[in-house]
Formats: sequence, C-alpha cells, structure tokens
Amino acid sequence: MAQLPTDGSIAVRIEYFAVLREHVGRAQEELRTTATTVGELYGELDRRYAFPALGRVKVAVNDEFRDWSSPVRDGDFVVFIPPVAGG
Amino acid sequence: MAQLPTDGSIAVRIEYFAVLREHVGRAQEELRTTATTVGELYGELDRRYAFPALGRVKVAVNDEFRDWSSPVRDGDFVVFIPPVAGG
Amino acid sequence: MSHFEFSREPFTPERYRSRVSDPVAGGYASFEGWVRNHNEGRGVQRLEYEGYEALGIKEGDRIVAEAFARFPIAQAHCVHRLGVLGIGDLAVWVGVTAAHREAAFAACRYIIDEVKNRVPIWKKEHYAEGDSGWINCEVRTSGAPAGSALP
Amino acid sequence: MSHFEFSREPFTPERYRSRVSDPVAGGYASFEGWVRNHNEGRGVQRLEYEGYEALGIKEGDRIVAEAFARFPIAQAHCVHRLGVLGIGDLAVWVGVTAAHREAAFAACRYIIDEVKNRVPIWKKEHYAEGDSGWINCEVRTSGAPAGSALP
Repeated sequence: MAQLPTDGSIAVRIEYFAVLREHVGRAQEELRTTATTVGELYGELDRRYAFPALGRVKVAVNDEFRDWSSPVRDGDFVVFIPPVAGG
Repeated sequence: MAQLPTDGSIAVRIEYFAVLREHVGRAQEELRTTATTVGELYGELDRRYAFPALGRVKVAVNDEFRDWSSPVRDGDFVVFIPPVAGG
Repeated sequence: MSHFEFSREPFTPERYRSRVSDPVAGGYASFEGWVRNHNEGRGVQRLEYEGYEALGIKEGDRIVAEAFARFPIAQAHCVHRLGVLGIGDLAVWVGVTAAHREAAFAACRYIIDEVKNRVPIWKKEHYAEGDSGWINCEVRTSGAPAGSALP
Repeated sequence: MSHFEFSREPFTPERYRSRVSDPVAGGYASFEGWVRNHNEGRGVQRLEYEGYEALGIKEGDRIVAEAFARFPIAQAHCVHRLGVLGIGDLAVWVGVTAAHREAAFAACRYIIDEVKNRVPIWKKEHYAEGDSGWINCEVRTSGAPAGSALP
C-alpha cells in the first residue's frame, strides 16, 4: 500500500475462513480492486475463484457485520462469512 | 403391638416432618386409633395437637402417596406432608 | 438405580457427571439451585432442608422417569441436598443429556419444576433478624418452642 | 470484560464458575455442547472448530448483553472451544445465574441459540469413512485439495 494508485483502485485485505479458506487455498490476501461495495468485491472474487454454493453468506468490514451494499474503502479489512455452525 | 386390641382399634406409626415435627415436638409416635381412613386419622391428631393452618397437606401410607379417603390398617406407617419447598 | 438421590453432605455436580455422560449426547443442560442471601425481601443467613427420604427418592425417580417418557433424552439425574446450608451452597442439581439441546433443556426444566412441587422436602429459612420460617407453611417462629399455634 | 470468549485449549466449566457466581443468585442454568459420535446418521470421529475471533467475541458479547436486557439475570458467560476436538469433548459452555430459575433457563437458551446462529464459528466434521465436511456449507471433500467446486 506504499504506492499511490493511479487507476482509482483501492487496496483491501481479505481473510478467508473455513470452507472459503480451503477453497481459495490461503487464509488471507491483499489485493487492489475497483469495487465500490462489498457486494461488488465478492462478485469480483467469485469470478476469480468460483466460490462453491454456500447458502447465505454474510460480510464483515473491519470486524463488524455490514450490508452487501456497504462501501469498501482503501485499507479495509473484509471477511466473507459462510453459514456458521457453532455449538 | 404385642397385645391384641379388643376395641376394634388398630396400631399405626406416624412420622412428623418439618413444621409438624416442631409443632408436635417429636419426630414419630406409635398410637392406637379407631380411624378407618387417613383423613379420619388426621382429624383425630388435629384435635389432639391443634395443627397450624398449612394449606394443602398430603398424606403417605407406607411410603406412597394416598388419597385422604384411603383406608388405614393395623401396622401402617403414616406421614402427613405439609406443603413442600424443595430446590 | 434411582435417578434421584439425597445428599446429607455438600457435593459438587462434577461428582455425578458420569451419571449423565453419554457418547450419543451432544447437549448437556443443567440446573443448580443455590442458597441466596434473600427471599421475599428478607435477608437470609442460612437454611435447613429436611426430607422424607424413602418417599422422596421414589417420587424423584418417578419424575425423572416421566422426563424420559416425555422427551428424547439420553441420561438424567437429580441430587438434592439435606441439612444446614449457608449462602451460596448448592441445594439441588439436575443434569440432563440428549442428542439435541431442545430436549435437554425441556427435560431439565421439567425435572426441577416437578421436584420442587412434588418431592417431600421442606425448607426452613433463618433470617438476619434471628427468626425463622418453614417456606410455604406460613408458620413463623421466633425461636420459642412450638406449640402455641392456633387450631 | 467480554461475556464471551474463545478457548483454543480444552477447558472445564468449573474454570469459569466464578464469572457467574453471585450471592443474589438462587438459580444457575447451564448448557454444554459436547462432540457426539454421530450427526445426521453418519459416524463422527472428530471435528474442528474455526472462528473469526475478533468479530466472534464482539458478536458473542452482544448476544449476552441482549440476554441481560431481556431477562432478569444476575450473571452470564459463554466460552466456545476452537481447534480439533474428539468425541465427548466440550465444545461450548453457557452459564447463567439469576434470582429465579425461569430467567436463568430462558437466558441460557437464548444465548446458546443465538451463538449457534450468529457467531462466526465453523465446524468441520471428520467421518468414520475418512471424508469430511463443513457443516451448513454443503461442501464435502474426500481429502483431496479443494478447488474443483462448481461456480
């Protein structure tokens, strides 16, 4: 994130858990994106990784749940949350 | 209970618990009675001891709950059960 | 072996854990009744539990058997303390295991509710002011010998 | 201090007992989730819990705060295990104390239900046949590297 972007893209950090971590093959990554919402960002990653069908996925930005229409900003930490199964 | 009764009375053993034990001043007694039901037996003892008002009292004969109209027989072990408060 | 028992000595639930352990069980619901420092607005210093044990064990075991009949549970057990207890002491423990938590909760609740209503146990509370009373019996004594109650 | 925490090591509920002890409490209701040897008809040998801890602690603490708002309880705490667990291991513990048992039961039930639904924890079951699966995610793997799932 030291270089300033010139294409309007932002840098975000993604962490993957559970089925998504195994599917993607890593626990986290940093990437540049032109997505403006977390929903767009998910679509971008889904095109790249072909996520499995997971039912209702949720999303968190900077350790808080967010709507899919929430903005994604430079430096954000984003987690996509597959259906949970605690207990 | 070694002597046979000649008045039609029977011998019973009573055990008192909690508020009744304290009221009567002893934990148990053996007595002869002409009562034919446990209800009659309770009435007889209530006249003797003036039991306190206790709400709904239950009765057990030989370690099983019984109706107030249940017969009382020679050798029976009878317990009057004030309102309980476990837990 | 009865699923209900009395304990005249202090006990911990861990002591009875093996009575409810079960490899098919995914859920364990328990309830513990503790002596609290107040009741109906009065300060409580200690209390005594007295039980009619022979009938109490039978009735307690019947209650647990009813829970087995009503709910799909794996194991269940209940222990009730007798004697003199202080604030914070464990008075009663109910433990229930089941494949699913709904049944474990429902059976645990059923057992404690029925035990409180049906098992012949009596509780005498000793209050901060020095008097005492048998709960649910509406008779209070100030330490004087009993015998003066009205008919 | 959060009323919800994760434990990467095995733990016993006794370790957290002091978090829910309270002299005004007359009732303690608890729930423990244990690893059972089967799920949906399949033999389970072990399982793994993975958690998104930073968000999980926040969400778990919110759930317990909701329980405090909804029910007249004294104390409440929840601990969820992470890592590899075997049959019979403790996966989650909820403990609630209250003056009266109704509130303790209701709050305990509320907390475990919401934790299972809302806290970001995932469970992978390893079956007797050697395969495994992330529960609720409908993705099963046979031990081969992932990557072949359909879009």
